This record gives sequence, structure tokens and C-alpha cells, in this order.
Amino acid sequence: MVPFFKIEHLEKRFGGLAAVNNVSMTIGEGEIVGLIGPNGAGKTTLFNVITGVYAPKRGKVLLKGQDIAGLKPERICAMGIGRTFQIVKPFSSLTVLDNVLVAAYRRTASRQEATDAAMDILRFLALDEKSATLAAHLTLAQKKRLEMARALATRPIFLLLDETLAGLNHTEIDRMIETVQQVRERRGVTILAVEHVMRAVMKISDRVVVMDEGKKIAEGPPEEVVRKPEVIKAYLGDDYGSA
Amino acid sequence: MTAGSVLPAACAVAAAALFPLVVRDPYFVHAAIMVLLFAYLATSWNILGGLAGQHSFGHSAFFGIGAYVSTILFIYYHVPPLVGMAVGGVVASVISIGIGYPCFKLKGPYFALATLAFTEIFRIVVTSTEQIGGIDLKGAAGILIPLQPGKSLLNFQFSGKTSYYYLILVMLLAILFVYRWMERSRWGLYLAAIRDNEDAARSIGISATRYKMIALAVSAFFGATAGTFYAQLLLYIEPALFSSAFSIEILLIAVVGGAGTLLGPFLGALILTPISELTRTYLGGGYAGVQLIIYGAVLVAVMMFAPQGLIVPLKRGWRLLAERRP
Amino acid sequence: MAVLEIEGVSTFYGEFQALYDVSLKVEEHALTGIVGANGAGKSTILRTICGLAPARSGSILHNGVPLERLSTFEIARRGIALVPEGRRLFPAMTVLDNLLLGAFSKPERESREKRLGEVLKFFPILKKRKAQLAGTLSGGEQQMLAIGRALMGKPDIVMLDEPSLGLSPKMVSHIYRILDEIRELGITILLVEQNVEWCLKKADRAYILENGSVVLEGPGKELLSEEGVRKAYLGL
Amino acid sequence: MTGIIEAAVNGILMGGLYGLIAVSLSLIFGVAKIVNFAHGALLMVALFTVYWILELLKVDPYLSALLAGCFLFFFGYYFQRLFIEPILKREKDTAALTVILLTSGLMLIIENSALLLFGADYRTVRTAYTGKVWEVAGLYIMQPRLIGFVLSVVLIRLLEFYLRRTNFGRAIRATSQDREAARLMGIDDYRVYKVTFGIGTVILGFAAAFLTPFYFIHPAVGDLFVGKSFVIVVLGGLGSITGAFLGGLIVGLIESVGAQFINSAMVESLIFIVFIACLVIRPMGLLGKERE
Repeated sequence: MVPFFKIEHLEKRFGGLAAVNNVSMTIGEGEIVGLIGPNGAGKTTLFNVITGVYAPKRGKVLLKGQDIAGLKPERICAMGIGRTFQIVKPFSSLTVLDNVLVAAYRRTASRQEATDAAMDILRFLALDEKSATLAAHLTLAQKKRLEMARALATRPIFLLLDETLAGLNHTEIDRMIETVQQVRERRGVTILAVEHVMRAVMKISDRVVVMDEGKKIAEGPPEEVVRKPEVIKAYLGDDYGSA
Repeated sequence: MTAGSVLPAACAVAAAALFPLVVRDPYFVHAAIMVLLFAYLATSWNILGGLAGQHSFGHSAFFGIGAYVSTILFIYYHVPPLVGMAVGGVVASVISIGIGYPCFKLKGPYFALATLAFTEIFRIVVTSTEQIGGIDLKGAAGILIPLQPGKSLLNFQFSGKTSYYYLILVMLLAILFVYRWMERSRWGLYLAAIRDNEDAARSIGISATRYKMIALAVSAFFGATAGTFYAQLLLYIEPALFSSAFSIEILLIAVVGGAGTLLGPFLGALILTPISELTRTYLGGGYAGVQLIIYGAVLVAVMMFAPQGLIVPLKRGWRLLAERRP
Repeated sequence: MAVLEIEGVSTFYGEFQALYDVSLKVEEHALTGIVGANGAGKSTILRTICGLAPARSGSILHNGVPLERLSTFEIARRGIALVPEGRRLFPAMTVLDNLLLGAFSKPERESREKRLGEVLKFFPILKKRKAQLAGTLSGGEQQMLAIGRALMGKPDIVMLDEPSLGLSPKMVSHIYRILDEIRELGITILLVEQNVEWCLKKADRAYILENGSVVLEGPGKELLSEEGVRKAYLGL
Repeated sequence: MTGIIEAAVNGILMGGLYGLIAVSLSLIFGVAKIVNFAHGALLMVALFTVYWILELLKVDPYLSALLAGCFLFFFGYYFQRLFIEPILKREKDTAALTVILLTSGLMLIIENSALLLFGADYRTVRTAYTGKVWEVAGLYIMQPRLIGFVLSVVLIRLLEFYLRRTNFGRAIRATSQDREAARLMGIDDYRVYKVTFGIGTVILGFAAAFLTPFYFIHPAVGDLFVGKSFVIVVLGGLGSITGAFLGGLIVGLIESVGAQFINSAMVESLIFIVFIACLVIRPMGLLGKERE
């Protein structure tokens, strides 16, 4: 059977440095996979290769068996991959509704249908009351939800979340965790999430992939992965586990 | 349009329509025509510069193309200027695609410099071309447009300035309508998304290049029609229409008024065009540069104190005034 | 006496609050450590001290003098040296030029030649690479140059932001040795380090940061055994 | 054939002056990331400064540059301080376009003020060198051009020495490479910008002095150089001194040799075409290295 999403021997270099070095992984339909690793491990670069911001030097990115490596970002979105950005990138001069509407238009040309779809998503993310506010005037937590709303409005089958929780406080984090779980349950979206808040990673991920210095160093269920010596080493230093 | 803005808008249009009936001095009518023409031209720039956020420094290229294409068609093929206007618009749109292709690969100041270089190339080529395929371009000397016997809209020949005034007023209302329509349409949203954050726009499936091209082609089309109008108004065209200085003037009008707003370019024309028109006449000869000094001073002041354009503080003032009234 | 005293500092990037009411003290001749997960705000503390990310509230005292209103260059001239994350060398300038820039401030300029000799003795490899462009150095050499550049200014305090990041294990231990030596010279150090183990072992006093707040503080060795450390990192 | 060689030599000599003018633009662009549309107007100010010193004090043009330089340094310094600095401080990263428009406005003010003050006459100066020609190996070389070229090379060497070997020169280079890191070294970046702008205008003063013996002076004379300067800066790679100088030589060469084959206006458009191609294909310039 063709796997839902698969990366084979992906490599991306900047100058001499391999930011993503021979990374392979498979993600099944409906899974939530957490992607963790120290700063500079190559997680965001991996996202950027998957979503077409960069073309890989070598390797394949297969969505339902079709190689999408090297396609332009707008093509990849049309194939069903949505993403959020680590540093939020709202369309600041547009209202919250228009931010989502512009994405919903990618699926229908009808203003009515697009507006309905957008409002639906805004309700889902509890942003409906803010629909007429300019995106520039939202709080960070709201902007993070708006990022997610906008990505969802393109009706992705596969969603890449880049540090959706960074900069949120405890209550906001709990709320966002719930939202991510609902995105899968209600909308059937497969999710790959870069996340630093470990509490959240443990809670939402079916599986965790760990990267360090561009390479994949571990993979497995969250409780197991964080006990692996190589992971502890990457995070805490040389011989923490054995100390 | 919201209910609150219908009344002021209607009043403004009515006032504009009455203007030549009240003010009969042809000199003032001419100045008013220039204001409307520059408002029209700056609004056409605003379709690319404001809606899509691509601050082109080469808009005069399209103005010049419109002026030259319709004039050549008129003189050599007897095509009525009204038809020539449409043809010039289409030609400018097609050429704009060729310009957009390399320029849209560049950002910010580099985009500005590249578009500036393009319009300079046009100016230089037209200046140094006397003849092409049996058509006299007359190089730097420019072309005088002969009068036709029949007065008609099709031929752009009227008995007085007033008709030109109403024509450009209608054209301005039309382009403002187009601008508003584009802004509110699906395309307008795409363009706004690209303007605000191109990476994010592409991540939700919007092809940035394609929509910027569309905005450019529309912007070029209207810019060229302004060129035809100008040619028929003054009955004389010259390579300076392509100049980078003229491009910058167009951009300035839009930016001083407020790029990316419906009425910003109009406001800009209302302020800046009379400065150049009036001082040119009254100061004349020895003080030829004064209007440009005032022009420059306005520009410097706006950039230093209201870089979003004068419409922003104006709107804020209006709102305060409205709130103070019970 | 505390060289640096930070009291109730909150820092924002736009509307994103990166630090919540952070207080810490850096004692003279001591090594003070800051550890915490990615995005916890460690680098922000250093950037706030330097005025690169000014604090919105709270106070920062350097030998009793408030720093909050000073520009970065004025703070640097007071003898606060930062070895920034990613090293931030001047890549198209020579190793020598980079070092000399470390002693840009007027008072330091007079004893510059002497310090240059000391620093080059400290980092023999830099002496060999003196005329090379900084951008052509290896990662480890670049880190040494960044540290050497900071030492050129005869600093009151050296702040290091993840000096071991992106280096090979061998180079990491080399850098650690250098830090030990610097410490023996009696220079005050404020260290942000991803290697928690090492940092806590060495630190006279350490602070653990989570989501922009200090959650634990104490002598490094005591914290080493705390469950809170592992929790802050791995959520267990 | 001799005609072409002669054209090439004179083109390169003129190119040296183009290069010098572009070096000034490149320095300001490279350090403060300012696209200065008033560069031509500043050159005009420099030309008039040299002109009036010559007329009033009867100083040799090459010496008058030193006098002019003192005035021009402060002109440039306060140009940056009064107009550009407030915008940079306010807008941080997005100032590029505002600065372009601001400097366009300043250009209008400066050029038209000169027009009011000095009129639209084309002024020329007769110096000991004007119109003199040297004959070298059967080629006629205009004396003031050769002197200007040689002095330009010397001046650029001096500038490079200043940037490489002095404290403030190092600070200027450091600021252009990494502004934040420079601040961490105790460098006052805004002061570096102002001084750099001042140095840039001083260089224009020298360029003006080298031009004066064989060129004309007019309030709009800067327009003839400003477009070319931008082309040269892009050709040479932004912020590169040597690149800008070599770019100047290339443009001078294309201009004079091209004029032997096609009309000179068309050569100018050829230069712009090369410019656009370079921007799109090799934005790092002909000599620059590819960045990440």
C-alpha cells in the first residue's frame, strides 16, 4: 500500500552546511507526529523543503505516492498540504475574516460559499467574534489561531504546524492542544508539528521524530523517545543520563 | 460603499460636475483637467502600487506607450483616438507582461531601480528614433497631432475645454469604481495577501507572480489610456512622457496622498498638481524651478511626518470631528 | 558584590512577551548559568542586558549604574561583552580586524597591543589565522575568535550565548576548557548553555528558565539533582 | 582601429571618474543600506562648490578639492543627520522606499534651488589643463582626463587604506557587515552612518574637482551621472569599493567604444539593459560572491 506521506533521503544544504541531512520518515493517514530537536536541528528547514520554499538537493517528498519535491509553494498547497509559520505571518491590513476568506477562495470561487466556510473555521477556532477586527490588532495567541484557521481554510489533508505554542501562556497552550486534537478528530487532518513545549508534544503526538544537526536521531512513541540516551544527550548534554 | 459615505461622495461628484459651469476661466478649467488626469493616472498606478504593494518607478512607460500608439494609429491609419485608446491600452498590457517577468523577481529598492531602468530605456529609444518602418517618430522633437475637421467623442475633438473636463471626470469615476471593485473582489484579496506577506500568500496557494502580473497589466492598461487622453488634450507628444522623472511624479502623487487607499491618489493630485500648474504660470520664466522646490518640500515633509500619505491624518481628523458632533 | 543585578525585568518582541518578571544576580568572579528549553527566553535575557531587546519594565544595574536607558553601544563601552548566539563575527574582515574591533572603545585602545598579545597567546590558533578572513574559519575557530574578540575589550563581565552550539564533540570540550581557563583568570561570566549537565556542574549559581520565567534557582550542583531540570526540558 | 583604441582609452579614463562617483554611492549604500536618489544633486553641489572656489579664490582645481571637501563633509553629515536618520530610527527595517522618495524630494529641492541661485547657464572653467592633450604612442589622450583618472585611483587606494587600517574605518566596515554585532563592540552605528555619508560627499568633491577642467557645470548636471552610478554599483556588487570602480571602467568603456558603432543614446539604453540583466541574473554583481 502507498503510504500517506513519505520522505526519502531528503537533503538540503546551505553553502557547505547540511541543514537537512539524509532524512527519511513515513507518516500514516490520521497520525499526529511531533517533530522535536534542539535549536538549529533543521526542523524548520525540513518544513520549508516539504512546503516548497526550498528545493531539496536530493531526495523525495511523496504525498500519497506522488513526488512533490521542488514544486512551488502554491502548487504544494493545492496538493493538500497546509502550514503555519513559526513567526506568525498574518495579512495585517485585512480583517480576520478576510484572512481566512482569501484562503477559502482557493477551494471555491463563490463568495457565499467561501464566506460560510471561513466563518465555520473561525467558529471552530473561537475567532468568530473577532471576524471584523484587523489581523494586526490581534494578540499573539489569537494570531497563532488565525494562522491555523487560514491553513485549514485551504482544506488540507496534511497540516504542518511550526511552533504553534511558542510564546503562549499555560491556559492558551491547553486550549491550543485541544484545538489540534480536534483538527484531527473532526476534520480528519494528518498533522506534523514542530514543537518545543514538551508537555504538549507528549500529550498530542502518536509518534515523535527527533532531529539533531540535520539528521533524524530517534523516532517512536513519545514516552519511549524521551528516555532514549541519544535524545537526552541531544537535549541535556553528554552524560546526563548516566550521571 | 457604506451608507455614511454615499452623501459626501454624491456631493463631491455634484460639485465636480458643476465646477466648469461656475468657473468659466479656461485656464482654471485646464488646471482642473490636469488635476483629474493626474488623479486618474495615479489611481492607475495605485492598482499595482497600492493593491499589490509593488511600488513601480516605471509607470510613465505605459503612459507614453498609450500616447504614442494612439497617435500613430490616428495619423497613419486614421484610427479614431477613442479606438486607439483601447488599442494603446492593450499594447501597454502586453508589454507590461514582458517588463513584469524580470522585475517581479526583484524586491524593494531593486524592483524600483529595475522599473526605473525600463522606462529610461523606452525614453532613450524613442528619443533617438526618427523613423521606424515608414512611421515618423521624430525623435526628440516629438509629434504634433493634426486637428480633424469633425468634432466628436470618437475623434476626441471638442469645441472647448469643458468637454475634456467631463470626459476625464467620467474616466476618473470609472477607474475609482474599478479600483474599488478590484479591492473588494477575490483578486483584490489575493493582491492584499501578497502585499502583506508573500510567503504566507503562497503557502495558502496563491500564485504571487500570476496575480502581480494581472495587477500590472490592468494598471498598464489604464496608464496607457491616460496617455491617449493627454495626447489629444495637448495635441503634442514627446519622449519626455516616458521619462523616469515623470514616473516618479506619478508615484509621488499616489504616495503623498496615500498609496493603497481609494482616494489617496486623488488627494495627492489635488495637492500636488495645482502646485505645478499654478506656479508654472504665475512665476514663469526665471522662477521655473520654484514649483519643483515646493513640490520637493511637500514630499520631504510628507515622508518625514506622514509616510503613510496625507489621507491618514486627514481621515483621523475627520473621525475626531465626527465624534465631537453629537 | 553583584556585578550585574536584574530586578523584575519583562521584555516583549512586539506584543509577544518573552520574559516575565525575571530577576537574577551575577556575582563578581563567579560563573552564573542560565539553562532552559528552546524558546524559554535565555538569549532574550542576554539581549535585554545589552539593550538589543530593551526591557519594558524592571531594572538592570551594572555596578550600581542603571543600564535600561542606555544604547547597546554605550552598554558595550561600560565593559559588558556579549559573545552572541551564532557568533556574529564580521565575516569579510580578517581575524586581526575582528579582534581589534573588540577593543574599539577609547579607554581600551591604549592597552590594545598588550591585550592582543595576551589573547593570541590564549588562542594560538588565532595567531596562525591572523590574516585570514573570519568567514573562512571553522566553526570552532570562529567560536574562539568570538570569545577572543570579547576579551579584547577588557570586559567587566563576559556573557556567552550557547558557545557550544553546532560544534563537534571534540571542539565542544575544547571550548569548555577555554571557559575554565577564562574563569581562572577571575573574569565574571554569565553563561547560557544548552549542555545542562556541564553548565550546572560549573555554575556557582544557576537559573532555570521556563516560558520566560525563572522557575528554579540555586547553586548549580544542587540543581543538577533536581527533578525540575529534567521536567523543564523533557516534560517528564 | 586607432580610433577605437583611442575611444577605449578615453572611455576607460572617463570610466575612472564614473567609478569614483559610484564608489561614493556604493559606500553609502553598502554601509547604511540607503538608496540615495539625491546622489546626482550632491555631485552638482560638489561641482558648484569647486567652481566657486576656483572663481573666487583662483585655486588650482585639484587643490580646491581639499577646501571643498571640508564643506562637503559637513553637508553630507547633516544631510544624513537631519533627513535620513529620523526615518531610519522610526522605520527600522522598512525604510528603503521611504528613503528613496525622501531623497527624490531633496533632489528636487537642491537642483531647483541651484537653478534659482545660479541660473540655467552651462558654465565651464579654463584651467591650465583644459583642452591639453598628450600624445602617447600615436594616441591622443586628454590631459585632464588622465590626471583625473590617476588621482581617482590614488583616492580610492587611500579610501581603502582608511577603511582597512584605521579604527573608524574598521568600524565602518563592521557596521556594514553586521550592524548589531558592531553595536556590541561599542560602535555608535548612527554616527558611523553620518560619517560615512560625509566621506561619500567628500569623494564627490574630489570627483567634481577632477571633472571641472574638462566638463561643464549646470544645476541638472547630476542627472547625467546618477543613473549610471546606480548601474555601476549594481554591476560591481553592492557595497564593494573595488567592484564599483571596475564597474565604472566597464561602463566608460561600453559608452565610448559603443558610440563608435551605434548612436550614443542607444549605447545608454544598452547600459540599462545590461543593468536589468545583471539585477536579475547576478544580483550579487559581476565580482561579488554568491550568498546563501
